[in-house]
Amino acid sequence: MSATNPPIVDIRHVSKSFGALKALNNVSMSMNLGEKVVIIGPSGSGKSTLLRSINKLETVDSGTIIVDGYDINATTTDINRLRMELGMVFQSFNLFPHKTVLENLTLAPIKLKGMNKAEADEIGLKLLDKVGIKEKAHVYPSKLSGGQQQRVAIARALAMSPKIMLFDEPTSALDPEMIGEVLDVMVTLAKEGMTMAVVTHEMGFAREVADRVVFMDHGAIIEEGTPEHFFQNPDHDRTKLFLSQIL
Amino acid sequence: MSATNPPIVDIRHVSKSFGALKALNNVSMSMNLGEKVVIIGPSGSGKSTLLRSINKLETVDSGTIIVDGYDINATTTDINRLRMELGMVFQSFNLFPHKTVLENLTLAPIKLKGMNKAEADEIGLKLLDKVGIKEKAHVYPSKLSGGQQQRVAIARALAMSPKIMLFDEPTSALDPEMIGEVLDVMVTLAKEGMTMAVVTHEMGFAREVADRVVFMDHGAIIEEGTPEHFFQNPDHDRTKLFLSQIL
Amino acid sequence: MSDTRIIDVGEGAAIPKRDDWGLFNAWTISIVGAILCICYLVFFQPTPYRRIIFYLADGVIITFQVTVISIVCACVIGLITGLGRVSKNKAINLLASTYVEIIRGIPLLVQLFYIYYALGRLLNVHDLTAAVIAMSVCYGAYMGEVFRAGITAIDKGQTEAARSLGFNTKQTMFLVILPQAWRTILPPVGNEFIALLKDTSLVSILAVSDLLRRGREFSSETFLYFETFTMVALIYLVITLLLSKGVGIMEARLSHYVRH
Amino acid sequence: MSDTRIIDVGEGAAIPKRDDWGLFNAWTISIVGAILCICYLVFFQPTPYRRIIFYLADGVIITFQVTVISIVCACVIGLITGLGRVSKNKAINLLASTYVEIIRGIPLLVQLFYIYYALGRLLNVHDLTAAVIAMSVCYGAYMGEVFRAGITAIDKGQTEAARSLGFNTKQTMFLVILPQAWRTILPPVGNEFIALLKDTSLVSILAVSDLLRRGREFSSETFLYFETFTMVALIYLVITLLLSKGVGIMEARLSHYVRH
Amino acid sequence: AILALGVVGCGEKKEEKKAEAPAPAAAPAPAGPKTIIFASDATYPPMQYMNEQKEIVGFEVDVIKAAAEKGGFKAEFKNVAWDGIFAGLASGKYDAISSSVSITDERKATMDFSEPIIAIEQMLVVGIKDKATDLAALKGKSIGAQIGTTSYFVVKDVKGFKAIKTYDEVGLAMEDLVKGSIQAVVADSPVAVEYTSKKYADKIKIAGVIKSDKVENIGIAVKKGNKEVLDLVNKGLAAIKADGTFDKIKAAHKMQ
Ligand SMILES: Nc1ncnc2c1ncn2[C@@H]1O[C@H](COP(=O)(O)OP(=O)(O)OP(=O)(O)O)[C@@H](O)[C@H]1O
Ligand SMILES: Nc1ncnc2c1ncn2[C@@H]1O[C@H](COP(=O)(O)OP(=O)(O)OP(=O)(O)O)[C@@H](O)[C@H]1O
Ligand SMILES: [Mg+2]
Ligand SMILES: [Mg+2]
Repeated sequence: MSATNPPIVDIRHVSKSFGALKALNNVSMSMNLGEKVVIIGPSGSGKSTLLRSINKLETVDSGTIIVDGYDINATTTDINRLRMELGMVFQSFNLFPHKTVLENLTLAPIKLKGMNKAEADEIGLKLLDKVGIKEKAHVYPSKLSGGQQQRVAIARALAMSPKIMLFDEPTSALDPEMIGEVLDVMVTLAKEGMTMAVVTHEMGFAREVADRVVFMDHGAIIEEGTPEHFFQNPDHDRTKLFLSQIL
Repeated sequence: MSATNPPIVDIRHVSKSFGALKALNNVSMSMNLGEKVVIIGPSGSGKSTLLRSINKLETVDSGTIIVDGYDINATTTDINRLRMELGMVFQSFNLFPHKTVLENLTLAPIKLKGMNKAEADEIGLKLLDKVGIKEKAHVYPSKLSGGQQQRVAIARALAMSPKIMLFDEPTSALDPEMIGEVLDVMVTLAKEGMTMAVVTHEMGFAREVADRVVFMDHGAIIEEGTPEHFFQNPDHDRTKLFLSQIL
Repeated sequence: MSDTRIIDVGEGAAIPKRDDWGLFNAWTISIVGAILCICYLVFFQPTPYRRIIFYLADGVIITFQVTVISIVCACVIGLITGLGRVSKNKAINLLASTYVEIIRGIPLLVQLFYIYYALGRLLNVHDLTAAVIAMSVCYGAYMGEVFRAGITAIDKGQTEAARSLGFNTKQTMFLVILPQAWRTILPPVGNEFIALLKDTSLVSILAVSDLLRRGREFSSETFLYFETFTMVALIYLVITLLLSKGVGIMEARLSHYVRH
Repeated sequence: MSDTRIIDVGEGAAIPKRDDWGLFNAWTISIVGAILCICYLVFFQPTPYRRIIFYLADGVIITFQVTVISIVCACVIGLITGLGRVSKNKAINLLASTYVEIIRGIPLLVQLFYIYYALGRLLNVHDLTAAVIAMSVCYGAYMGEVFRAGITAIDKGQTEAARSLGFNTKQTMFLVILPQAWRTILPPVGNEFIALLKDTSLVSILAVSDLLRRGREFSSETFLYFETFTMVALIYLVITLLLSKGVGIMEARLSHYVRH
Repeated sequence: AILALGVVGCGEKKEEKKAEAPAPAAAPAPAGPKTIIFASDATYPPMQYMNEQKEIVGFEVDVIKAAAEKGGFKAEFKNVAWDGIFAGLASGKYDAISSSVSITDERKATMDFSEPIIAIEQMLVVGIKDKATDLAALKGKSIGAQIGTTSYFVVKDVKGFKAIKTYDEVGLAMEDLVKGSIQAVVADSPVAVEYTSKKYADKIKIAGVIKSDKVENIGIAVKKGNKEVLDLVNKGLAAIKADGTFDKIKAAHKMQ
């Protein structure tokens, strides 16, 4: 951790229960600007909940989450303002089906940043070009393959120029032949220096991109470290077991 | 074919279409009393349709089907009478869920043969004993496993003392561990001399029990013969291909 | 995490499911509120409310009578119609379908007038009878669809199994299908009962002395429109809320063991 | 081969799907029959039927007026109620739910009387206005449930995606959810329209000169009850059959591209 | 009755504001004569009913129209269901009721009445073959009357009927009598005469008059305290009675 700058995301002693179930159990973690963190762990271990807590899609029960200097749970914090800094990509794409691909990208900048349509379109097209589907700008999402939809979803998040991108298993709803195209986009993004928190089961991606890998189980962070440490020599038995199953 | 007795089931030049699809295409086949015929073939080849035509669950478009001396399509034939001679067992069991196991067995004898309840119960219990689930006589079908349900279904058909039993893939909705118990019952039945027409993918059963194996494809009978002929030395390429896939 | 539900496109004025938090609480508030209101008015403002409630009392009985008799007749008609609607005999099927289509196309009030005043001359039916006939004929059509839905909800395999055993169509229906269908049919019948109870207010037009008619008589004589209709509305509200709770409970019970 | 369908347990008087053979043919028979009937009567028995149809003509217009205005108001109320019903604010949610629960519990005719006679004194509304208010308030509750169903039918992921981009609740609703929901909402709204049109016959009680009132006037003047009510019923039948066909077509169209 | 008073009083506070509300379109108020809107339950032949041109016509309508000419006001008629006609007056939906309203003490408590227009009686109408001549002979039978009318008040406290049925319109009661659903109808004399002499002459007849020690007059009802309208109406009525117009109208409608 670089000592000078404060972390851009700082999660401290966060807990969250669904009924009797402790989805997050006293979790602390922080991310610095430009850092890429990959979160792994078995199903139900709380990865999604942790990620969703960062942009307050889940409200935590206790602990604090500070993003870009703001406590997201403070009443003085405008969460909608803050969410613009946090791009989120979902497993199920969640494109707006009633809007064309380009409109999906420009809706938020126009309505939230007051950008004019021409400018938004230009930025939108540039982003579509970047994710490699500029030619689909004017079709509706339902006409796209899963991989294309997910790339649009990434572009949509990027259109708000967020400081951090959160990915929740972006490739696990995709057919195997499409996973590559989405991972490529993510790798490019990482290379450009974007701060990223990624929940994924793609260990290749973790190896290539991650600055740090976080392993969760039963709502707690069991172990974290560099990919090298992680894949070659993890400390904990549970981590070893998990990796042996997944690799 | 034994020359003296007329066949108990005689299917002559039967065709049946569903819309544009020819499910049966000029099929002829006959069965003698006591004979056990196993019908095999790929999915959609018309096996079920053929079997269901025999007790008129499907009405054929052309050709005649004579069962026990009666043309099932003749207006003079009381099909309900005739169906009592034809026990049918379905892939999906189709037990009556609002009746107990024993009531499932006794309903038809009481209502259709005017049997009194005591007698019907006695016969019912005997049959349940035979299929090995006498102790479940008074529970409802939903409490039984698939294999138990199918055995009840066989007993229910037997309760009408049919001359012929028709089985449409009786084991293919069952978990592997239950297939054996149903096949055992069917083998016993065969050994007792019941006339049986069985659609199945269980080649072991076909080998052990069948007097004759019929192979269907695209609504037509491609080849028929003894199990030995069939499994060791089939004439047709299509038959060989099918067997190579299934065995 | 997706929560997509199919939205049923019915005939209208249908809908709410009572399983959600909002409606449950709203139900409690409404029923408690309505009952408290009635008690307060009757006990603390006996003039005129006690007079009103005494005047209305026999109207409630008539309302119930018409409802109960009509629903029974409607069930019979509905069963026949439902059987007709699933019949393979095209003539019968068409007859039943046309009945349903025509009845659904004409407002109940018009049917009431028609049966009472237009056909009444030929048939010479009396008021309560006409009311019951009209309600039964109308609800018979809706009930027919309930029965049809209940019957077609039973797996086709059941019919095939029964037919294979040698049962004829009628035996199959009455021994195998209907005994299973009633569990699915009962809750919607309960809802039709409530809808019918509310619609019996229309028979007040035929000078049948039901709850609403009694209210109109009282108010047109005393000019206490506000007080009387408040009481009438409250009484209807309490009755239908209680009934709909009953249906809700029944529905929950039956859904537990739709198949034993 | 199984054909199991879930049977929807709605409020009653709902149900039929128009996709089955029987109803389609029944529709054709009914509409052709009704139109032929009207034509035959008007052209070959001009006395009294031509007189009747001329007398009824402006009633049809009033009926349509009340229906159209009421449905528009009901949609507005319904949208607000629907939003209230999905609101996380418990007070608002409870308010909307209680409104729905109470309105559903009171017969429309009683509501009409109440608004006209009882509240009429405070509000001093005119008859047509009272009719429209009563219809709107009543149907607003049902419409609220249609809107609620339409809104909750939209995948939760849509809301999450919108919120993640920084949209607030209101923007999410109006920019993302409602623009998608209208396709699911439109057909049931069409059905409510038909139901409302039929229910406008109740306003005849308030001496609003709708189709039924005109029929009652004519028949009480001429004693041609049978002829007049036959004509009234036929006109209602033709209108609702045509409308329900329209809704059916709309439903089929929209279901083709519920998602573009 | 005390509460009913309250009802009217309650409505009264809004009177000033609402006075011009009823006919905002036809408001040539400054110069021309005042327009008075009369509510009328036009289901009451021959007093007031709807003709095939959808106009409200009848004896009382003619009387009011003539009185308007003489009294210096404009009369407009509005068809209102009888059931709520008094409620509408109280809430100011119209200025007056011209609907064969009998002047009774109870009604006087909640509204004001013009001078009597004509006296009527309550008549008992029965099937053509029925031998009954008074209410007593109808014990155990069903009897009908229009809801909220004096005809209904006459029978409502008499014990011994199988049922007393209240109808929205007197015509529906007659219809039920003809059909046989009920055995007798009580109605105002002009209406009873109309139905038994014209429309259903061969099916129903007048059995007799229901004796009363009080004379029953019909008049125009206005909201309590609405002197302006009342004076105009009274002035007109007095004028047509004085110059013989009233008698001509009576004769034209064959009124006794
Ligand atoms: N909205 C909710 N209501 C109730 N329980 C929930 C909810 N969301 C998550 N949970 C539960 O919380 C626990 C953690 O869920 P979470 O989705 O964070 O797991 P995960 O690590 O993302 O698993 P997966 O790999 O399956 O996505 C799980 O047991 C889950 O069932
Ligand atoms: N009721 C029906 N309506 C339309 N098509 C049907 C119907 N029943 C069967 N078919 C079609 O007829 C063809 C033959 O069907 P059938 O069920 O006899 O095949 P099968 O050999 O039993 O196949 P499987 O092994 O899948 O049971 C299939 O293509 C099937 O889709
Ligand atoms: Mg997850
Ligand atoms: Mg098959």
